[in-house]
Amino acid sequence: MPRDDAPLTREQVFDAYRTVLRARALDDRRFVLNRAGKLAFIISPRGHEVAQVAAITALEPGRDRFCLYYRNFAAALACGFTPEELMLSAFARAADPSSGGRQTPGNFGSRRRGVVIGSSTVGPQIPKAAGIGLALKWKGEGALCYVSFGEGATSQGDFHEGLNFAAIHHCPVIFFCENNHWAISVPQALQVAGPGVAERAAAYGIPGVRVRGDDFFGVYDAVRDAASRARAGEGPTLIEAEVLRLQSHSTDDDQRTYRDATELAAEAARDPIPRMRDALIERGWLTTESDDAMREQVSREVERATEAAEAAPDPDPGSLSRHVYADA
Amino acid sequence: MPRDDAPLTREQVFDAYRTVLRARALDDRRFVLNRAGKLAFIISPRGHEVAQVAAITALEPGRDRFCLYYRNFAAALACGFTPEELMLSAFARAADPSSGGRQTPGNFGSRRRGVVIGSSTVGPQIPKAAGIGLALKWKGEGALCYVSFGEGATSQGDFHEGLNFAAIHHCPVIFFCENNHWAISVPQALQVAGPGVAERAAAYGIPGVRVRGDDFFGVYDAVRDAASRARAGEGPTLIEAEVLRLQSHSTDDDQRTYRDATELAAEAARDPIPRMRDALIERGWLTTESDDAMREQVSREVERATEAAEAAPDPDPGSLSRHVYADA
Amino acid sequence: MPERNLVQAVRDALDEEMARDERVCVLGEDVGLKGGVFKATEGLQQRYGVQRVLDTPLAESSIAAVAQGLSLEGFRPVAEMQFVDYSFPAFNQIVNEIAKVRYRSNGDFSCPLVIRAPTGGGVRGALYHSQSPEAFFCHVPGLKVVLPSTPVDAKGLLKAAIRDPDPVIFLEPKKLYRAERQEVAEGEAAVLPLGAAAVVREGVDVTAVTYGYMRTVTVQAAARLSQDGIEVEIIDLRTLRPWDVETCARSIHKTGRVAVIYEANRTGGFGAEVAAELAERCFASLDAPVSRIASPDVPAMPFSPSLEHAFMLNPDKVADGLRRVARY
Amino acid sequence: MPERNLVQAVRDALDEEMARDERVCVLGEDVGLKGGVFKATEGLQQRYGVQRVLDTPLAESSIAAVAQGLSLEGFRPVAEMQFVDYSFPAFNQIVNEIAKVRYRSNGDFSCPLVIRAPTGGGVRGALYHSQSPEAFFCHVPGLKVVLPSTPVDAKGLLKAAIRDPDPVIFLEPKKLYRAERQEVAEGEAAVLPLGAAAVVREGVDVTAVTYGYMRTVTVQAAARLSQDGIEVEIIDLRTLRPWDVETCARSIHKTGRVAVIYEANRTGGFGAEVAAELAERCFASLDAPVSRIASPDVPAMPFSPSLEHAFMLNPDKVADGLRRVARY
Ligand SMILES: Cc1ncc(C[n+]2csc(CCOP(=O)(O)OP(=O)(O)O)c2C)c(N)n1
Ligand SMILES: Cc1ncc(C[n+]2csc(CCOP(=O)(O)OP(=O)(O)O)c2C)c(N)n1
Ligand SMILES: [Mg+2]
Ligand SMILES: [Mg+2]
Repeated sequence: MPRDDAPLTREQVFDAYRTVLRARALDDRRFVLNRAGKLAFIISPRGHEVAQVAAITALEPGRDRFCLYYRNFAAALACGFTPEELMLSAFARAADPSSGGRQTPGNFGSRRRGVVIGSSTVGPQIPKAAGIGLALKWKGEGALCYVSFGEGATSQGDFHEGLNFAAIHHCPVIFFCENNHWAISVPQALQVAGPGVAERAAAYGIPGVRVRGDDFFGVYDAVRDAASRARAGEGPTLIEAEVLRLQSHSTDDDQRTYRDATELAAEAARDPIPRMRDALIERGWLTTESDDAMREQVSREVERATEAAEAAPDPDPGSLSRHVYADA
Repeated sequence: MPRDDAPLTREQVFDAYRTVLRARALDDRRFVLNRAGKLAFIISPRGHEVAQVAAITALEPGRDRFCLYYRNFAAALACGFTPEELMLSAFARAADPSSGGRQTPGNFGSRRRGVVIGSSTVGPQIPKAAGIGLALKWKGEGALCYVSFGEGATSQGDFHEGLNFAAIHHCPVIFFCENNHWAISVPQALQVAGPGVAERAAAYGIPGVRVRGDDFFGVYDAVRDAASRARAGEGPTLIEAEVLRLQSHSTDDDQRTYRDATELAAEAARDPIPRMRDALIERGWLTTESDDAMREQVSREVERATEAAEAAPDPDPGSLSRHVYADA
Repeated sequence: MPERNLVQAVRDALDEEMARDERVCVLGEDVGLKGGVFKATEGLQQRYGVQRVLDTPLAESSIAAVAQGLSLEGFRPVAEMQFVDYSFPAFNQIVNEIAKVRYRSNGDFSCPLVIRAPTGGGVRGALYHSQSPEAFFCHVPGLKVVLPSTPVDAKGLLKAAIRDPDPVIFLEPKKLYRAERQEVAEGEAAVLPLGAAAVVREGVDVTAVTYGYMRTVTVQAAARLSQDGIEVEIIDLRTLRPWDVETCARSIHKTGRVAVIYEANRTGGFGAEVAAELAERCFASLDAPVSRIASPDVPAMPFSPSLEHAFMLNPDKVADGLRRVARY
Repeated sequence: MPERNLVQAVRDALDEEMARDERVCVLGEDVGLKGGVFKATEGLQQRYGVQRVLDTPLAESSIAAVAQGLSLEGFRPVAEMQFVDYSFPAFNQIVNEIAKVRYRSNGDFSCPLVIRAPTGGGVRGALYHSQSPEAFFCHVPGLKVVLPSTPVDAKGLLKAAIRDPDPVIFLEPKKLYRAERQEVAEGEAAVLPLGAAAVVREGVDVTAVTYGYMRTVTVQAAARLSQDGIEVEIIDLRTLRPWDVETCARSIHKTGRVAVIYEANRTGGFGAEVAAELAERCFASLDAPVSRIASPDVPAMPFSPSLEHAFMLNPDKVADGLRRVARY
């Protein structure tokens, strides 16, 4: 785990890169399974993976809290969810650690990992994270709460209420906006008045930072700085990572019906994963051979995860009414 | 009615000053009636009067729309409510033009005057005003929507949603925050993160202006500028008028239990009405004699209004179920 | 007459009303070029332009508020909540503001508008795309609530809702969007009155009062019971507020037995109102207790097919319940 | 034992629980130095400090969200909504988030917290300080709902609610805050179990099931009926979710007649659930239809005394209703 002042090690970057590849390979696999009628519904992180993994790499799973949103498939892996666990959730199996098959995949939760169970509702996690941050501040152990969301979520009143509260009470919270410029079919121009999300931080007197979401080191640095401030009692930070939504919103959506074809083609050519690979090769940390080997390994992992999850049992219908309230 | 480019005339200022005096005299009278057990509940505009009347003076009652809040007693007078009408509402009489005695006084409404009926709920009028503004933009007649609220209301998600919407669609709306630095007992430091309300405008890419609420001409100019922009299709403006709450929040509150006594005394000495009077005397528009005469006249008016309202009939209990839905 | 499924009928109703009355406009998330996540508004933006078919920010409170503002200015907005589960951020605007405008202004203002939302489960939408919260809205004086179950009813009642002088919550069972196709009338001939139930099947042994997707399930259950010699009279309420007590009472007078069948959580569901009212009104005619057949008191239906199935009412469960009433 | 009115009993419960368990904290608008608009938290900030008694911004959604965040981190927050009418901005946080945390995480997370709010009318609070919206919360699986009517019950049940492992909505009838005084036990002896009704008066002719302020009204009505030889058995539900069907059924078994008396709007009120359930369960014992005595379907009670009186149930109206049931 990185300490505030420790530099990013080559191992960490390697791990992160592997996580990014895992996310992509799992996602590819899920699409195949979806087309085969085996998976009902997918929300793809495609285009967001590098930003998500870079952010989590700058934090401390096990120590910090994570309020993730439905597109945080790669972030969930970085928080410690295994490929098999995510596949269990895709198949809605009983052993899905997030919800035992109760929620659509993408609602990640694991108490022991500090990943706070979310819902499919856009926005409510933002002020909730402020409350978690307040609790962490009271506990005084230097932990922080990371909360992520799309730029569409910034339109909700809850975004404002959460930032205002966290800023007033200097809560150790990192507000991480993955701005892919689209909320389903609504473009940023119809969603976010003004210059952008990062600029909204000033309204609350907190730092606002915009980073390129395909720049692993840039995102890492921004989050690490925010984390240092949070742990030092200096309060929250709002980070806007500019990313691309390389897939439609979900498997229920087809973005070609509302987005420009040339724009889509141009974005497809800007996939962040090759960019990360090239950056690592440039640093001499990766070769095309080691890259291929890693991909090979990841692909076997995904195979095993899929098989195990597919074979796992469904939830017992008799469990339907459990956990509405505490067991008596 | 002032046109965008017309300078403020002496008559207008006189009218405005008379309205300010009326508001104060009516308020004094209401407190007497409250102590006598004749009025149940009052929210005083004391300290806000000059700002309120200056703002409305810069607009066009009859043409524009006004979404007022419960402290806008002086603004309501400026919009054309008569002293008798406001007293009818204080006594909850059937002839109360706002609600026929159904709402607590302070929920002003009059279709023909463009004063949009509000509720006692803090905040919801803000995005509603954005919707009204959108409609006015569609109608294209140059009318605008003015919406006012306290700084406490800026904490609501609805504040953010309203500003974001109005800014995206360049709605002709003036967001007018009467910042008295207290929301009942909660001070601004626990309410508004960051430098202040006006600074929040930048988050939406719209102009934000801070004015002294005891400066009649300053408030007037700020609102007139905002109105010009709104009517020219340049979108909304956020104005923060710094005012004092010279009374407790309402007759159900006693601010001495939570505010510093020296601060209260210092504020009492900064009543905006003498300041406005002095400014007018300085311009040679008023003499102490004409001031006294005006006060005399206002006081007789208030007397008549009170008598008429007190003598007016209560709502017919048989009308209880009317206007839940349209008459069949 | 053209054959239409339910979602096409909704679209036709919108299209016809927009063509008929230029005050009618549509707003919501993704209602524009995408045509809504269920395609209920497909093609409308192309036909009526970006003003009358407006993609809003992702902020339900402001969607309701803006609709209200437009309505107060004489437009006839039809706002879409993408799923009724996501109408809760707008709950304050709906319950405190929209529903009470007419009443609190003593009839001076009114607020005719429609809020449409897909409701109910059975499409693997899991906890946050499956709820049936109609009871919340049915408890609110000032609102009307419609919940159709056929293309003909959806079109006829939506047209009536748009023309109604009061705010209407219009809930569309998403499970039925692409179910049955019917010949649906056009223009004025299509309009149906709010507040009238339909006798869907005649029978002498037991009355089943239901609405929405449960109508379909109950029809299937009745077919099975018919083989056992039990003839069920099925009443589809169609409008829940106001609801058609008379038609139900008339049927019970004949059958002496009644079950209320609804998809929502049993406790506090709208079926409780129906059951309570019918038990009181029809006391002297009843040969068996008024029975409720409803979903279990579990937050909403889970994603896993095994749990979804365990949650949902189906023809078997409904037939069992009806048989018990018939044999009491 | 000290004599206490209801609001003092609430304060004592908070005080004792905060002293007993340092995880217990209080948050809301004006709960600090002011001690709440009804003085329910008076003195607590002085005793426990600004952290454990936190004045929040004026934003109910974030109050609920922050409470949830604190709870997820192991604190035991008691959040105040200044009036239950103002809980609607928090409706999404309460219904979609708080109520479903345990279920959606398959039991991995839980969210014990209390949301307190003054409810009901009769204090000239008008439309926005008088509503009785308990039915909304009673329809939500995952929530518990408590609505006490005496100092003893308020204290005992609030202590239990704070210790409960699940989220509890705790509604306090403001009309009773300063009504009756009772001797109230201290410490552990004061705790009362959730979910148990109280037989408030024994009688043989008709059962009256009620709660909140209507208990007081029903007791007065029963005294009048007793003079006519009609003996009413009064049951105060105290907890509405889960509610004590058994105690009610036992009474009806004896009396054969029952009326449900509630202050909320009749249609869709919680009394509908009670009436429907009792009509079904007790069918064979009933000599008269289960009758509901409730407030009219008018948005809420108006400010004017004449209209407030017309709206509210009183001993006369309740006695009339009970007499009708007794004489059926
Ligand atoms: C309160 C609420 N309203 C609407 C939805 C439906 N919905 C799900 S995702 C989404 C778009 C979100 O866009 P954004 O926040 O930009 O995130 P992205 O999906 O682009 O990563 C919408 C409208 C929802 N889940 N919750
Ligand atoms: C949604 C909502 N929550 C709480 C209240 C109770 N309340 C009424 S006024 C008020 C304070 C408002 O302060 P501010 O907005 O600063 O306006 P001011 O009264 O200072 O002019 C509060 C908390 C309310 N009316 N509505
Ligand atoms: Mg997006
Ligand atoms: Mg204020």
